[in-house]
Amino acid sequence: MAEPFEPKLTAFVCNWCTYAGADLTGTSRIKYQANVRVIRLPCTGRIDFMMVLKAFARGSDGVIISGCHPNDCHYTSGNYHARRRWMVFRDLIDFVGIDLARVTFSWISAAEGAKWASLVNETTDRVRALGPYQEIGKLAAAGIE
Amino acid sequence: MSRVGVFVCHCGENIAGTVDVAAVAQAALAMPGVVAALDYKYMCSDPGQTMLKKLIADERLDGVVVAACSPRMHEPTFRRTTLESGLNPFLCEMANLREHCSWVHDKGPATTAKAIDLVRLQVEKVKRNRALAPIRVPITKKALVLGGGIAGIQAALDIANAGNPVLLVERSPSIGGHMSQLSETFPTLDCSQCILTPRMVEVARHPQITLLTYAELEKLEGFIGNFRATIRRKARKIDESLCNGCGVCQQKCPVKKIPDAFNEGLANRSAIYVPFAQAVPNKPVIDVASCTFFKTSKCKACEKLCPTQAIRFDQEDKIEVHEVGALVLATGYRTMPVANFPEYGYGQLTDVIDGMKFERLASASGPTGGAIKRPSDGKAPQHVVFIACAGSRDRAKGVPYCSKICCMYTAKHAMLYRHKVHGGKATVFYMDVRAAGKSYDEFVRRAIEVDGVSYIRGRVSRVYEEDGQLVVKGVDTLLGGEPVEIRADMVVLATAVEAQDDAEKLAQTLHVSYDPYHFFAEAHPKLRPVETNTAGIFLAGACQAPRDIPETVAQASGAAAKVCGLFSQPELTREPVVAVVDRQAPPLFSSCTGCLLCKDACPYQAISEEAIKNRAGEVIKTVAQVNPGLCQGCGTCVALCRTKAIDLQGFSNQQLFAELMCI
Amino acid sequence: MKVGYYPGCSLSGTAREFGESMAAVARALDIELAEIPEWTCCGSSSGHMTDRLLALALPAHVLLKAHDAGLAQVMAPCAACYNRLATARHEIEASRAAKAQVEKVLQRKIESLPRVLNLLELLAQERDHIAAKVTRRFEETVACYYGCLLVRPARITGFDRTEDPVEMDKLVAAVGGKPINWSCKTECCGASFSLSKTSVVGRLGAKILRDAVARKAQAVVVACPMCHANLDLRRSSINRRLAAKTSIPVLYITQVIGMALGIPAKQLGLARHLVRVTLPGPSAQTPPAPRPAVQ
Amino acid sequence: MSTQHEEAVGQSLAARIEEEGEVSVVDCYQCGKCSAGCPAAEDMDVAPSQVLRLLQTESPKHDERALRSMSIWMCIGCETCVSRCPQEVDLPRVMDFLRQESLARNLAHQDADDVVAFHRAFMSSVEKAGRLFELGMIGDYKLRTGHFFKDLGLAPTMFFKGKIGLLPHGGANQVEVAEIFARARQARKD
Repeated sequence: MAEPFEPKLTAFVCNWCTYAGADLTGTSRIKYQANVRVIRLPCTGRIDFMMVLKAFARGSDGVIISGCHPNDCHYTSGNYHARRRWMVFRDLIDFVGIDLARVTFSWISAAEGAKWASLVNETTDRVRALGPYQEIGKLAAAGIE
Repeated sequence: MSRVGVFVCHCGENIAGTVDVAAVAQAALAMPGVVAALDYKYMCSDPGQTMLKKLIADERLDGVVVAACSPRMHEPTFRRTTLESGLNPFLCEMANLREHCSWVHDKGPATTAKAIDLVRLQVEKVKRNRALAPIRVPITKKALVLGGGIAGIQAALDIANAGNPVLLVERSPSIGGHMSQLSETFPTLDCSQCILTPRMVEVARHPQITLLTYAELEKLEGFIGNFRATIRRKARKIDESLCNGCGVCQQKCPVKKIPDAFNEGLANRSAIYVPFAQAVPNKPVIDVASCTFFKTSKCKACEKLCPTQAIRFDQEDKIEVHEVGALVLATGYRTMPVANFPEYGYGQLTDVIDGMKFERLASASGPTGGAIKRPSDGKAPQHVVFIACAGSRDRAKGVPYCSKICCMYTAKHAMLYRHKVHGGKATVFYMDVRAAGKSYDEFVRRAIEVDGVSYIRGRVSRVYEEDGQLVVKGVDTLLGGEPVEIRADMVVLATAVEAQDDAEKLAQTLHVSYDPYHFFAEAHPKLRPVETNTAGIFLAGACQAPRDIPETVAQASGAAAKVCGLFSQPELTREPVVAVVDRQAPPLFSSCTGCLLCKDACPYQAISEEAIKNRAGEVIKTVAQVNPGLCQGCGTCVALCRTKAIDLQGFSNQQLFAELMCI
Repeated sequence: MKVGYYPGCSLSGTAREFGESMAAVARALDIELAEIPEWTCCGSSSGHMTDRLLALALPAHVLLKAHDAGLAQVMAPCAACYNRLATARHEIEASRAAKAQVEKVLQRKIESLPRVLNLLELLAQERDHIAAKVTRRFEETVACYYGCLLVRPARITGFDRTEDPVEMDKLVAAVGGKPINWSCKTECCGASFSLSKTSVVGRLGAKILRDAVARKAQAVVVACPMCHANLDLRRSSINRRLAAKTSIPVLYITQVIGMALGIPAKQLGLARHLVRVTLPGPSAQTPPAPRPAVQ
Repeated sequence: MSTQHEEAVGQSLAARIEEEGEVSVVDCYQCGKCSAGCPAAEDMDVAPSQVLRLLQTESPKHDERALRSMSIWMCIGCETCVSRCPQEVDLPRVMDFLRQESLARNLAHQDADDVVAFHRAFMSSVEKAGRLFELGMIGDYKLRTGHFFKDLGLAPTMFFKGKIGLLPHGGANQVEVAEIFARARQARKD
């Protein structure tokens, strides 16, 4: 019996905007797919992108990174650091053979509950279409693990 | 081997309704390091917390995971309980089974599975938590209130009356805000200025209140209890200490044809002016843009005639820095410009006005002395049409939300018009009458039953001019959508309430969150309505959402109470979520290589160099050092650090990677 | 300057003078109107009122012919044609389903469709050029009437201000005219009801002309054959509903510009109107009198 | 009639408009702004906003009332309603749908004969000639409606003003157009 593939998503979100936004999704009872596991951080600036690779290494099929909109960072500039590092990091994950479509980088404010739901749904559907992520071997080659 | 206890909350049906809580507790027991797990109806209830304490003691737990609602909701609660049971509060973590799981997914195995995962993540994290001591910081017991409308006035007075110094900052030349422009107030029809003016005077007189009008906040640094506010005091071009408000300058100023903002352009003012008679402070300002002297460097009439030589043409803006412990945002609202309504012919049609203009027409202190005269020819309009929901509940061209106050003020306007123009006809086009409030609906009924205002349910499609009259093309949806065409002398639009133009910019300066319409966001929609997500910054009035006067005043007092509560503590304890630099025994001393990338990345200048010296006092090594008083715990430095020598307490690499390992 | 040209059916019939003046003015401004080879009908109102599929397919067919002829943009002087072409283009680009259906009916793939311009958009680009070429100022007080299909719905036309457009007023002003500020710029004239519900056309037309006359306009200026037909051809049914009958002429914007550029009335088809074109100002004696030829 | 309608039985018009027309009538909150601004409202038996209301109930009875209404034929398609609608409900699109459905189910209001005749005459003229042949179309219209003498006064003037050509336009590729019509008919069947 072949079970339909259900992707595993890991979300790295900041405590002030996106985590709060996701809370609002709950308070507003907006439904979304249950595939995502949230890692709460103080700020997207805290994201060490090795964590993203680790997430894939540990069997995530997709990753969501989301924090405050530009200028809205609770810590003034954390999200800018995150964005800058993401720009560099994109190329790396591309290099290690992770389809960029598996990673979503987004801004969601504390007031955008509905946006969180649609972000999770879109990413889940996209990754489900891409199928399970299996190229961990390539990661190993890239010296992770 | 750690001894973690897991406590699964049903939250009544909120969690248990969709998640198999028993199964979650079962699964938790099987997780390495978990020695006890239970589920209970309400963990936050008294019995629930007693259970928690008891288990911590009985099982000698060294870690606690409460699987319940969002940590943003109850983390403080459960950490307090943990503390009361003698365990370090920072050994307690929460798994968010409600907002992030039961409320957003349907009942079923997938949802329960997710719940179990969420618990596992926290278990793995908490096993690596360290006992931390909260950071103690002093509080500057002085409040900054931003905005001098009724909200700011109320908040300032309440805080000051509790014995705390207050800095009240207003950007216009006088306090009073929109309320000082209003004629009479619903539902009691008492005169707005009669009830407001005494409060304004009280503010000016209050020994604890420093009033800074014609001033704006430029920058805010620091954190709760320890803010540093940079304020620009715009040059009034007069010496306030000398001016006695005699008003000669206004009378003698040759430039008199400047549209008066206070009167919504229905009257003119001079270039040197006091915005209105009851202004506080009663000191003029020179409007540099229109003053003859600043254009041609001639005139100086005011300077020549000022009995106290208070005029200072060369006065410059002053920048002041103030230390404050808390902020109250009371920056108010604006109404949607009527130019946004081409279908209501604005721009061309001078007799299509908005509610604020009508307030000035109806106000005894207004340009017409309270007589309703239409702008175009000063005649008393014989038929006035009031259009509710102009821009409100209009997601296409306006704002999707309900502006809340329009139904009431429109009823008031129609009523006042009927009182003032005998035999005049008042017609109100409305979609729904929303009059939820103490004796509000009675008020609307009175307008209809006693004052004979005719209410038509339907939206107006167009207002245009024909043969010198305004034609209002409306509809009566209660007559099956029958078109209604009214020839009116004046049309009043109840334009939508919006956030101030610069609300977003201000929010960004203060790092408070705001909604898509730029209203400032409260920390919790129900339970923390006057707090923002940024500790130490509170909200009052229409800068948070459309509000009427009673609500605004109540909210302002609420914010004031929060500030007083904060100031009543001897000192603040802050969460020890701060960065620490690794230190170890010689010869290494620290894994920090002193590249100090972190120093530049830190938004709070909390990182500095530290020279490690030997006994001889020679510098052996330079490493980074964090000032826990300044560090806010964003963790940017940690992510940057190449040697992982700097780490964030509470969100350490160990903890986070542990979470990831069990994904 | 060269632009794809879709005259549409009525410009060689009821609105012949629109076509003639269009051509004359284009010649005077050296705008090359590249007529779409083998162009066919856009379906007009009848198309979208009775058959969704044809309402998309017929305009698409036209646009594809333009595309094949290598035309990047197409100008349709008739407001109705313009609206149909623009709408079809918009819907085909917006909805995959619609695109698929149309491709099935036309039996060909649609990569890209040329951009659709209305007459005013084109002339607006040339305004300064026009002003420079004026030989006899058109010193009339006129009511610029835009009707529905040039401006609505904004999301598709994206042209000018939906409720209070000004492009035509600017053009009239550019040739010396005095456009009045009035209330019926975009009120509907009854459009395709000209034949089938003449009473409606009469009522709506009366409202429009009444306001124009009341505000001392000497002529109504239009950019749409349907508007013209309803206000000119249907004048009798309009006058039946007016207390004071009016003989205010209805001019095409191209005729107004043409007069100002000194193009002979014959070439502008001024004599083809049912309501005789008589204008108090200097620039109009009809029937045609000798005029300096266009250089 | 085409199978599509048998299977459509049971499915409300609202639902089909959502599918085919990509307009959702539930968005309408009945403010009436469309009825207020509609130039044809006073010639309608059911106000535009009421037409939407009928559809919102999703009851076959009300659906039929909408399809039998004269209003859908009095709609000029001037787009005033949608351009002012606070909820951006594309009412003209809904009207197009209702007209086509009304014809397909033979429910068109009898007073709509003229309008229907006009549209049919117009389209068949286009189908034959590739372009509109006005004289032919008018003649056809008169045959369909029997208004032989209406506008007769106008005809000669128009002829002498050169506004009516006696022959269809050349230049169009009639065959292609005829094929398009045929395939569209086919597409509607399956």
